Amino acid sequence: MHRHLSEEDAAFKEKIREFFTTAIPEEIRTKAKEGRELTKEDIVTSQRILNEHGYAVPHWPVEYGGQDWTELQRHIWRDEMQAAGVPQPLPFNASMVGPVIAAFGSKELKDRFLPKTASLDIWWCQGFSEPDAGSDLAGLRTTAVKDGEDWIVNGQKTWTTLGQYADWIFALVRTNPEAPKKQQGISFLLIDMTTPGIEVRPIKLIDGGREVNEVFFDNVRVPGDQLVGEENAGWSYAKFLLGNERVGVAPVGMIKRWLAEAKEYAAQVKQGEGVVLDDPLVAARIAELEAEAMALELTVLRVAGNSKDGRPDPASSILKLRGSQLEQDTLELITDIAGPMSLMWSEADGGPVPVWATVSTPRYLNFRKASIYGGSNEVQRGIISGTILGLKG
Amino acid sequence: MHRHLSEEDAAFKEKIREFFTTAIPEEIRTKAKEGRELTKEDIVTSQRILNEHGYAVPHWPVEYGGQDWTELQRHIWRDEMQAAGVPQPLPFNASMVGPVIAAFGSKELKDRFLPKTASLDIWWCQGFSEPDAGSDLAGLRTTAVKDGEDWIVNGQKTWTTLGQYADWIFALVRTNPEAPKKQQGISFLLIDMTTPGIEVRPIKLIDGGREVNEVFFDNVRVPGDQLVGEENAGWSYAKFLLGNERVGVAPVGMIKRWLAEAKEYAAQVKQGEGVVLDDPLVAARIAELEAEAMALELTVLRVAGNSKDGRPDPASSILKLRGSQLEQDTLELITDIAGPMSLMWSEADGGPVPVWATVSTPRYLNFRKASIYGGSNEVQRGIISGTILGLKG
Amino acid sequence: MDFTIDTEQKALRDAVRELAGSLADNAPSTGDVPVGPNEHDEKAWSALAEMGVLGLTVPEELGGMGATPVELMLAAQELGKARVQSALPEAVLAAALLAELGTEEQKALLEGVSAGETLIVPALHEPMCSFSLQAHDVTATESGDGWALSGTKAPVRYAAAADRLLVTARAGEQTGVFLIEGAQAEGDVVTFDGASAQLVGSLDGAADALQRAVNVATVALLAEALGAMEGALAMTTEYLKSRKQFGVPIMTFQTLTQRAADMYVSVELARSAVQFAAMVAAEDPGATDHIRRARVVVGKAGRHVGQEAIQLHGGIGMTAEYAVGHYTTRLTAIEHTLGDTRQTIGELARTVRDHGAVDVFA
Amino acid sequence: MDFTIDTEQKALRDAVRELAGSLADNAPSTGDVPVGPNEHDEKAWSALAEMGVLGLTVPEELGGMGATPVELMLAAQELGKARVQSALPEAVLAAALLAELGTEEQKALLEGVSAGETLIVPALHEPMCSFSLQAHDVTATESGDGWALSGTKAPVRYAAAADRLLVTARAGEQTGVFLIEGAQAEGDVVTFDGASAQLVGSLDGAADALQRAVNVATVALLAEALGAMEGALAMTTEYLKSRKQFGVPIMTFQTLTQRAADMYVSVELARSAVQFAAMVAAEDPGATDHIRRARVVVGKAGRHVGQEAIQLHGGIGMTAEYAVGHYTTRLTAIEHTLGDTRQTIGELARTVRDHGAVDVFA
Repeated sequence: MHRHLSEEDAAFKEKIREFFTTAIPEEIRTKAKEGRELTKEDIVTSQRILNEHGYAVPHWPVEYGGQDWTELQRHIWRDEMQAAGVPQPLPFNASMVGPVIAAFGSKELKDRFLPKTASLDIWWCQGFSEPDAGSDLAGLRTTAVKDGEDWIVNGQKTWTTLGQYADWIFALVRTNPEAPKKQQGISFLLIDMTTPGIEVRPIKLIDGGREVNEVFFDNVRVPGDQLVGEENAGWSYAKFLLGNERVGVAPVGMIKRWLAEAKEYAAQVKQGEGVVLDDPLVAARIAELEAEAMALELTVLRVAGNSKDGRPDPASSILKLRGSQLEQDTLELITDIAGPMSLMWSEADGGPVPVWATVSTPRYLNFRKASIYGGSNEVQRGIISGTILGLKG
Repeated sequence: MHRHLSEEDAAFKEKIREFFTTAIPEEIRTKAKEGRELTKEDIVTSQRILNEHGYAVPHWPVEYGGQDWTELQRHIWRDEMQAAGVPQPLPFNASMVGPVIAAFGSKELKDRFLPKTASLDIWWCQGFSEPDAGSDLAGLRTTAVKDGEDWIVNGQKTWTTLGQYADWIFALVRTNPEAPKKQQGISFLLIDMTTPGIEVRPIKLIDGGREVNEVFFDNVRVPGDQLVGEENAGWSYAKFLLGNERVGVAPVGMIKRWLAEAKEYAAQVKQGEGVVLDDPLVAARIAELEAEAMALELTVLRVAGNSKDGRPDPASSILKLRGSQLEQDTLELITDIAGPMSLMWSEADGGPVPVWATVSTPRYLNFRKASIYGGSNEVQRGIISGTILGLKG
Repeated sequence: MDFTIDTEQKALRDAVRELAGSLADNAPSTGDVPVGPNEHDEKAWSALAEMGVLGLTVPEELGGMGATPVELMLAAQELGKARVQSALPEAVLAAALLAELGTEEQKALLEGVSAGETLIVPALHEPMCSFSLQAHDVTATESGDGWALSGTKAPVRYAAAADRLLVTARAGEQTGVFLIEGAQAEGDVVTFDGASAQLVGSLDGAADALQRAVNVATVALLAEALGAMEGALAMTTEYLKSRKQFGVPIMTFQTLTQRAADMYVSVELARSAVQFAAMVAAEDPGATDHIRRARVVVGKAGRHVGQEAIQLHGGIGMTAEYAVGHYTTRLTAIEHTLGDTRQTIGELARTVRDHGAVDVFA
Repeated sequence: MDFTIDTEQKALRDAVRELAGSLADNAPSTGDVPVGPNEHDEKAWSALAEMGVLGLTVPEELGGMGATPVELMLAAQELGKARVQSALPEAVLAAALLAELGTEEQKALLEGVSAGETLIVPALHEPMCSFSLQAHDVTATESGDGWALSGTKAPVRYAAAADRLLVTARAGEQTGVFLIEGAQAEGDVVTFDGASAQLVGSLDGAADALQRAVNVATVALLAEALGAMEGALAMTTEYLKSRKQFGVPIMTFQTLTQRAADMYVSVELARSAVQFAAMVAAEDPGATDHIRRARVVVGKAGRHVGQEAIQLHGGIGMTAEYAVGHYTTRLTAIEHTLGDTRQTIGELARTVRDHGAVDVFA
């Protein structure tokens, strides 16, 4: 038990920080830091640069662009990336469908999809949730029926993040409605978004942004070789994916950056004879959040090290649960620091009110999703109480 | 809608404050304010004085010692009583069994018990909870079987507060085990604690105090004329009683006194060059609690006014829920103000560490009960979600 | 203390409720629904004027209804519940200032204000400054028989639609209130470069009058927040009853219903605080500490209820086409209008030594 | 960063676990169970000494084990989990001070300390003062070749059982650490009236050394708290599984199980913070800010877990005969020993400007 970084890891940290802060265009990183919406091009540009240097999908198998890093190195990579404001590699590609194809796909599927998934030549979106299957994901109703070698897909997916940019969708579909349990009879399909019969409808969120969509399938024909793994075994791949998601999403580096930014902001906004950061209540709130973020980061380091056989430790639910709470608390704090300026909503530059302040409220509102999407906090508590504590309802 | 006190009410407030701060021995009030344990004699002395002046049971029928007061006047009475550190009239007598006998008892029972209940010539204790019937009170198992005109009682009660002082106990007993619902078949009996077959065993609490007991009944013979109201109708009397309790227990006056005391303490304990009250975090915490206590007091005034037909507004669950939380928060604050002094546990006077500080931790621990006894906060939330919001599980 | 409302007040409340409902029904609720701070809506504003809502707290002799903050509260609560955002709190603040400090000529504007013909809003906030009644970087200098203003105010809600602004500006060590006509606004930003303005009242009297006007406007804000919380709670309980997951209504999940109960507790405590604030302001608009306590209670309740309303809805609560998130948006904005919970707690903290227990009757 | 423990550390942990279990088994658990702060227990103390726990962080050349705060943490956690209260944190603090500042003669005491033969505890707290490393009303004046102490220290935990005290006292503007033998204690109160004492180290070096010693003792306290939280959580989940109400195990009530999950989250975050604090102290006992952050995390977690453990148990959780409330008692005491959450947040708040993001590697 020791906390110092080995010389090797310290050098790794230096190298990677240097890379993130020089190789990725500053304009993109600044936009990300200010909390503005990134364009598709921003995200693609950034991921291509990362991928060219082997930094897009380090947790993948080495033969498909991964790195033989330790858990600690992966943490440093994530942490420095978030600290530098580098957009994360698109999670649907890097953390979701990629690892599933790598773990359960055939050699053909891997060769066909993984390179373009890493380079973001294919932009993936996720087709899991449905209007009546949210927390109860296994209650999904979108069907795929065999027609020769193909599948015919009908139904509706929702909450499909950035579906408007997507080239492909990975979807859970019901292939055996007769299965005795609803978790059985689900398969994992890869579907080209340009296939006839697919329609994408945007859902506007309360912050005004368009980041999620409904996706409708009307007799969509999907070639049989786009099934991942076994027929009717999709639920176990989905669980694998969701578990990875929990580990991947703990946004510690981002929370730390936000807190550092919050201090800069609070040191600029005037209050009385001084600035907001002089207010002991604000400084105390920051100190508390810093301590809590530290505990979260340490838990990431400790729990990630515990993962076994590629299956995430159920304790990773802590990361999702607490990570989303700290994100939300920090954005709430920034909105409070913005004070009356938070009443303006604008991404326009150059006015007397800085962008960080005029996006503070929509950003705060947007991140209310953090405790809902990707397995709500209630679901995470259920995993903890059921799987870890053995409390069965 | 207006907030000023009528001249009459203002005069009432003056009169009653004058009474509490002069007629009740200062020694008793000081002990109560310091959070020390009161003796039986202290409580009896105080209630006798109150009763002699018509101030012990103002919410009872006038013919049995009540007062024809408005809800507002009752609030002023409670508030000034708590502010002055006057021990509340024993709740088992004044708020529990008294109103039940007054509402549902025969003329004989009223004449026999109410005067001595008001004067505390009879000290009552409560026999409701059982080891396996806490939140699920209706699951109680203590039985009463008819034997001629008498009842024979067998079973066990628990959490009987101050049972060691009690002359009589009012108990819920199962008189019809065959009833189709467990809420049916329960009766409300009055039992002399000196009856053969009753044994009282103390339960020590984590603060070291003895305030609750187990009470065992072994073939205890209870005369038939000690049944309140109808046989097998005890559950509705119990609900009436528990509703009254919720209204009665909102300890607003006490919370306000504690907060005022907390400020005095914080202005005395040195920290750095100044005192603890100079710490903006402490002052802010006090300001917040004062605002929350104000909202609670206003809600007491508003909701008490809404009660209909003597049945408490279900909104009175707010008072129990929030009242206990604020009690606990305030005592937590006082323990924090005591700081290292809270590590000593003592009621001994005259040392260099004041009694308020050396009782702060046991008092804080003792009041963890506030959210458990008398219908836990989970039960109160259940009442709110079920009865008020119509959310049926 | 009496929390009951009389027949006339009930009639006002019912009338506003009906109006607010019809205004809400006219707003788009599918497709590209507007989000965030609203634009001034002339039609809705006229309808409110017609009902007398805009002149509620304006004295009768100045063309208003001569009612009290209690009536204002009843109206604002209904608007909040129906999600009708408007410049009402801002207009109330401006009217209170003019009625207290204005010359005869300035007071004469109030008739148009009550009638919805003249929109006057305050310009208090400055960029990179937390909320303050003192102006920071906007200055006023004497110029002829008037004053000249310089500096930037932002955000000034409804600036673009306003006929006149009441601007706080520094004159030496003091802050005065200035009436200005025809200021140029870019969105919510108003920049002055020697713009000519009238001083309203005196420099000496401005601070206290401003605090009183803020207190009355705060009653309107807190009441609107109360209405929003009521709406959010009602939608949430409705959703818990109707929505199914795992084959059963989600109200069978106790963790959700217990949290709905906590929301109810927050709403009811806020209700008491809001009604009290209105009664206090009706008696003495200068009773700042009580109003501040109410702001703290409502601010915390609004955050709790707004956040939980979305969480208990799940994803649907995040969408613009569904109303519940708009309540949360408005609650967040109200919390940052004319002060906020953080600053208010700090101000109350500075006065905790000045009293023993808080006395709601004094 | 490496959170794994080696074979030797595992052996130590297992040995302490076994010892702690047997000590706990010997304590009365029915009838008139003791509550609150414990008395010094000679037998338990000797057993801890025999296992080497008392000398864990004492350098080998001074008769100790020469281990690090990591080993101390492992031991203290087991004691906390088994509800074995002892003077370990106090003894560790005193030993660290003597080892760093003491003369050869003073250091020679440490052999007896490690052997459990000599009990030396710090006397830092003063009546009516919040926690501080500076003495307030206790003074030291030079007297011959020694010093004379005056004033009152309280509470001084284990004062009655101690052979010597290490007392902080004001000498002019500075605070020094003084070693005193045979002080008279009345319970936890020690009053000096010109008592003769030795200065430990110099007045100039006292402040920093004291902070370092407090930091190491804090690791022991926080680890004990972690053990207590683990114990409280384990008892609570066990209770939820076995206890029935309304005819079913109460773990069918989702509102309870979701709260148990939140307790688990608090415990695991606290675990990370405690292990980190131990690693940091092992590297640099002067890394005060990191230790303070750990204190804040553990303090808040302890309050949450301690309070919920009682609440989820209901009435039984309040009773002295049932163990869970004792965990809460001890967690409350730890939170107020050698500083508390409130003061620590205040101290951290004063340093937030000094760094950008917190760096756990630096």
